[in-house]
Amino acid sequence: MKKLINAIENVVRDPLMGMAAAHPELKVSIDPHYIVRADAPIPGKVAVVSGGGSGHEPLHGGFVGVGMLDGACPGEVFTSPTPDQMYACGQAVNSGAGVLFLVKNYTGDVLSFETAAELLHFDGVPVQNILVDDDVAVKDSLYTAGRRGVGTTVIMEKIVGAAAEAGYDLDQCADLARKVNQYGRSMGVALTSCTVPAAGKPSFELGDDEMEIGIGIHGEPGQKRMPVVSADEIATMLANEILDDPPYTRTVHEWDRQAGEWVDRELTDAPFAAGDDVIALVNSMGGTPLSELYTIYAKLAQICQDRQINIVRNLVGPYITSLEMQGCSITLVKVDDEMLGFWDASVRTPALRWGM
Amino acid sequence: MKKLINAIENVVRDPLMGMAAAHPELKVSIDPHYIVRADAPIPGKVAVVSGGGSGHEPLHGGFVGVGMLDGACPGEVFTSPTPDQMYACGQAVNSGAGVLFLVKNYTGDVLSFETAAELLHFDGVPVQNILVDDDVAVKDSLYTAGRRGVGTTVIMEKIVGAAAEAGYDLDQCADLARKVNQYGRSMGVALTSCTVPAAGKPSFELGDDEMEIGIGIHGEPGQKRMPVVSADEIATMLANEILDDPPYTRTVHEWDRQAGEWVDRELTDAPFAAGDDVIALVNSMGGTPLSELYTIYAKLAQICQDRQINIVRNLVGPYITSLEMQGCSITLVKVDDEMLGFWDASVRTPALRWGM
Amino acid sequence: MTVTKAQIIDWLGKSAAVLEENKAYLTELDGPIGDSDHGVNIARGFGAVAENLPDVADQDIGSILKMTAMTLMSKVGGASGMLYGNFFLRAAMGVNGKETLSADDLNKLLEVGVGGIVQRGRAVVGDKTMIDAWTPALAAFQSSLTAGREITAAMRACVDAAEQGMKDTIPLQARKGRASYLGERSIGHQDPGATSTYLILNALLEAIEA
Amino acid sequence: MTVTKAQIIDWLGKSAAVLEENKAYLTELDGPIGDSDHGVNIARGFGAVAENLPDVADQDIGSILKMTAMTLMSKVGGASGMLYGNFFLRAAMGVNGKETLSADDLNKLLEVGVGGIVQRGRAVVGDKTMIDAWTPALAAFQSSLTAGREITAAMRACVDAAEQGMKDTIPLQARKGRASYLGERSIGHQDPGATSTYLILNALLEAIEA
Ligand SMILES: Nc1ncnc2c1ncn2[C@@H]1O[C@H](COP(=O)(O)OP(=O)(O)O)[C@@H](O)[C@H]1O
Ligand SMILES: Nc1ncnc2c1ncn2[C@@H]1O[C@H](COP(=O)(O)OP(=O)(O)O)[C@@H](O)[C@H]1O
Ligand SMILES: [Mg+2]
Ligand SMILES: [Mg+2]
Ligand SMILES: [Mg+2]
Ligand SMILES: [Mg+2]
Repeated sequence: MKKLINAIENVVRDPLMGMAAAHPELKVSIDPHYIVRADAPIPGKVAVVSGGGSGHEPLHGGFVGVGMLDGACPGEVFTSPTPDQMYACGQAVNSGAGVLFLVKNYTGDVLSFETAAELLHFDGVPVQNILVDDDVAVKDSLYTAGRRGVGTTVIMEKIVGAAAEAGYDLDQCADLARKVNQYGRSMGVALTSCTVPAAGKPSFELGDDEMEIGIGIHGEPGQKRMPVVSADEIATMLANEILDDPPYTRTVHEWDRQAGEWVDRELTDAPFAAGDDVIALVNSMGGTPLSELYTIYAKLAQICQDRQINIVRNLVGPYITSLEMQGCSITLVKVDDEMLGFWDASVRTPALRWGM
Repeated sequence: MKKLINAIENVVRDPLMGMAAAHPELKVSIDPHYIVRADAPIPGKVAVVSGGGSGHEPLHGGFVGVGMLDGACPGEVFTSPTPDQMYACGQAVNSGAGVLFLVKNYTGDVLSFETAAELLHFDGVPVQNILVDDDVAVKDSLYTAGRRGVGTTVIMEKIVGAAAEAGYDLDQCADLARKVNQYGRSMGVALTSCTVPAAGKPSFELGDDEMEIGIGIHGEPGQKRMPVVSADEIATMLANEILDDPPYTRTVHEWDRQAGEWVDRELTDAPFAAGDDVIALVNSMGGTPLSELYTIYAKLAQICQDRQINIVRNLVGPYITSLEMQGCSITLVKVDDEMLGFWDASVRTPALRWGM
Repeated sequence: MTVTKAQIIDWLGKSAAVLEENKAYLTELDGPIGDSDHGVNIARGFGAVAENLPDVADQDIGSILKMTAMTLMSKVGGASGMLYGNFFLRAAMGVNGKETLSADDLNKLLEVGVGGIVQRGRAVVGDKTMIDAWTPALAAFQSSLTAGREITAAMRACVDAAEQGMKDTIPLQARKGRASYLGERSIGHQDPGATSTYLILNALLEAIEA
Repeated sequence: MTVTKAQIIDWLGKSAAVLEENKAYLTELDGPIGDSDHGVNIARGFGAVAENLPDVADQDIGSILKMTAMTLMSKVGGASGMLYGNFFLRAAMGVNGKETLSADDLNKLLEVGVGGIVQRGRAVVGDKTMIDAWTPALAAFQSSLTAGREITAAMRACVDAAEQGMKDTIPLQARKGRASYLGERSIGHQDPGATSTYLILNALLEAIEA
């Protein structure tokens, strides 16, 4: 294992110190770990907060800033953050307009954010948790923990962050976030494993000419293993899985602020259809160079064109990664005018910036 | 070798197709390979053009756009582009105000850009070549091909691109570019090798606990090999090499437009001094995750503070890479008000964007 | 026979020790069907618990367990951190204010604790999670008591059932947690959480027997 | 004796073939002291030259060499592409309009060609570049002619000197090109560009002897 790190116990802290030094517009808390906008809480504005295991940078800390997240809670590498972080972070950014937690659907994250929501609720903070579960590699929700939250997270943080900036209230932000999730689908592939510093060796072994299709973002094994094929074939496999994905139904737990309890809510995502406008994200798992992502994008653009799916915006680069893993993921999120307007709105974060 | 590629002979073309699909604001030529702003030539504006071997993405194609480059010429992977590309690209972007070639100091690039400059000159196009040679790993210029052009290239393209956008003429742009180069110093380290697709195997072999200090960006061996040490120690080594670098003198060849011939020019760079304002770039060689770069940045910021070097702007991420190589480089460029103003000016390119 | 506060403290210390010892093993179990962090997570958490123990040693058992819960929740991360955290949080409520535990108190501790895991994690037996160890372990403990056995004997039955439940996860296909994404590929591997559960229950037995 | 246009065409074809054959070898030489692309670069370039040859076969030798130069400049990339490109560009100027080459013509071709490499690359003998093959090769050719030898014999001397010059690069420390960055670590490796130069000159000899 060769990495630019110091002590293994500081692999989360040290980059946070770097973030603090590089970005005076952010405020970094070391105990517990969280990153917030230095100007938070912003009076009257809903605070949008996310978090998850570290190792997916720039997600989430790199997306804290004007027009996107108010706060981010990094856990240990590939390990969900803990409720005390989310609670402290939520307290730090709440202006009174409430806190929206955007939660990737991994058991640890879900349970921690649920606990944090309860804690904030008992303090009188209006709070809501919205799940991202967009990974079509997971086929059913009944016999699994449900689809994992992957690339759509980035799109959701941007769109909902802009809406909060524009004055949407907590319920409006939550509704929009739910819509982004229901409009988004992703799938990824790994060419190599990554190495969690504390483990010291690769999370899984792949043969010299093998790849893992349907990989998650924590080095957890994917859907199937097969020989490496061409970029065009890989792009086609991922794009077709996403575009041909049938309606997906699952039960999510959302917080009922009035009753102070969790309620089950059944949600079904409609498949993509010809004529849809989409935002396309071609994302690096960390170790794959940009040139290879553009190779994938070239094929994706062609497939979408053939199927009359209109890519109206795109993002190509490392946005939700798995340490130094080689591989990529494709995310397509259907957009309407409301979503597109918020996508185009100004944003200024370490990892995503335009208009300002 | 596992990569997201199709045929090896298309590893430069395929990503260009993706760039074309993803960025309608750019115009991509496939034969010969070059990328230009779709709105070029821009009347009255000096055209800033760079180029070099592919495999360093986003450099240079990702920096084409408003406020930065007018054109970029990608060669084969790690192989300089050819004069016919530069000639065609220069023709495509020249508005009459002339073409400025920003050239990384590698023999192939230098010779090709010199030939291209001659060709354009004979066509009546005002042209100038400015060298980037900022890699302090190379100690002398007398017994080597001189310092290689590395991280300062990114800073130069941004600053000179903004100046050209603001109406600087060809000589003013050239003077500014020369100043950026003389104010910039870089050094890098590799933890792993990368694999050039056509070669099919790693460019060099590094032991499981070895790193190569002073690596170039083409997988060419560096200054010395040593056991991997901590991020703090690596940051300290690189930062000290840069900050303690003595005055550096070399002879560059610049084009005399009146005489129509190359003239020798001796340039000496002054070392950094306490009180200097600098832009700091902590750059990934491609396969190193952002968290590790911020770990390096944390230490760099502390060293600079201790030495009264003021980091007034920073850039942390993969900007000038070596395919999937793991490692990083540090670049420090001293800035004055003129340079800082152009750094802060709006820019809109695939890989660097703010203010618009 | 009762369980003393010293034994509870001993239990938590022994858990920390045995989880540290088995850190690599548990992390390895989490490789093929997880993300290779269970041992690291849980050893970090119980290590912190052990460090905090002296500060609460003179408080009641409920407070000690609450400290354990809060420490696990803030130090472990991951699914198991929340679930073990919830176990100890509920358990603490179940034995609030006590300085020693009767058989019934220990039963309550385990029962409400396991209830906490189920309430948060919503797993059932057969899902290939720690619940496959907890549920039969609790049942064995309870039927032992019902059959008139002593705490120590009941705990021995409890640990045996936990061990069996742990082993029984091997042929199962996971339906909860990260392992569930593997579908059939999760078959043939022992669940790391069920394994740490067995180790923690065994530490309790050893503390009681000591 | 003269060198015919057919022999010149044969030279370029043979060069393409031998460089393709030695592609991996040349690329490997470029590993320890370069960037592992010399064989790939030069084989790509001469391959393109060979493809273009039929189109210019009925033109004069100068035009054929000019096509070679332009093709190498636009297909090879890297230092060697520009240097070999310059060799053939100058060489083309030196024998402009010719349909056959006398000994003096061939001498001119080589002399102005090598001058082109030096003018662009500014290397001197001892810098561990292709110039370490070209310069002694040219000198051997010229002194052979001066001594009254035939073209074929002079070319043999030329190739022998190129081979010796190529081998002599091994103990040198590079002072030009990518290898120079290695300082003392460049010692002990044969220069790839000097090696391809030897192969190209040997192809010329074979074409003349054929
Ligand atoms: N919903 C659940 N209910 C009960 N236990 C669960 C549940 N999900 C996961 N687990 C347990 O958690 C263990 C994994 O813990 P750990 O590796 O620390 O967390 P993570 O999966 O977040 O990396 C599994 O082996 C399983 O026993
Ligand atoms: N300045 C120079 N003058 C003459 N030959 C040179 C010079 N620089 C490099 N070379 C030759 O070029 C060869 C390398 O060619 P190649 O690998 O194709 O290009 P690059 O170094 O750009 O990758 C070297 O082996 C050397 O013989
Ligand atoms: Mg985990
Ligand atoms: Mg090269
Ligand atoms: Mg785990
Ligand atoms: Mg080379």
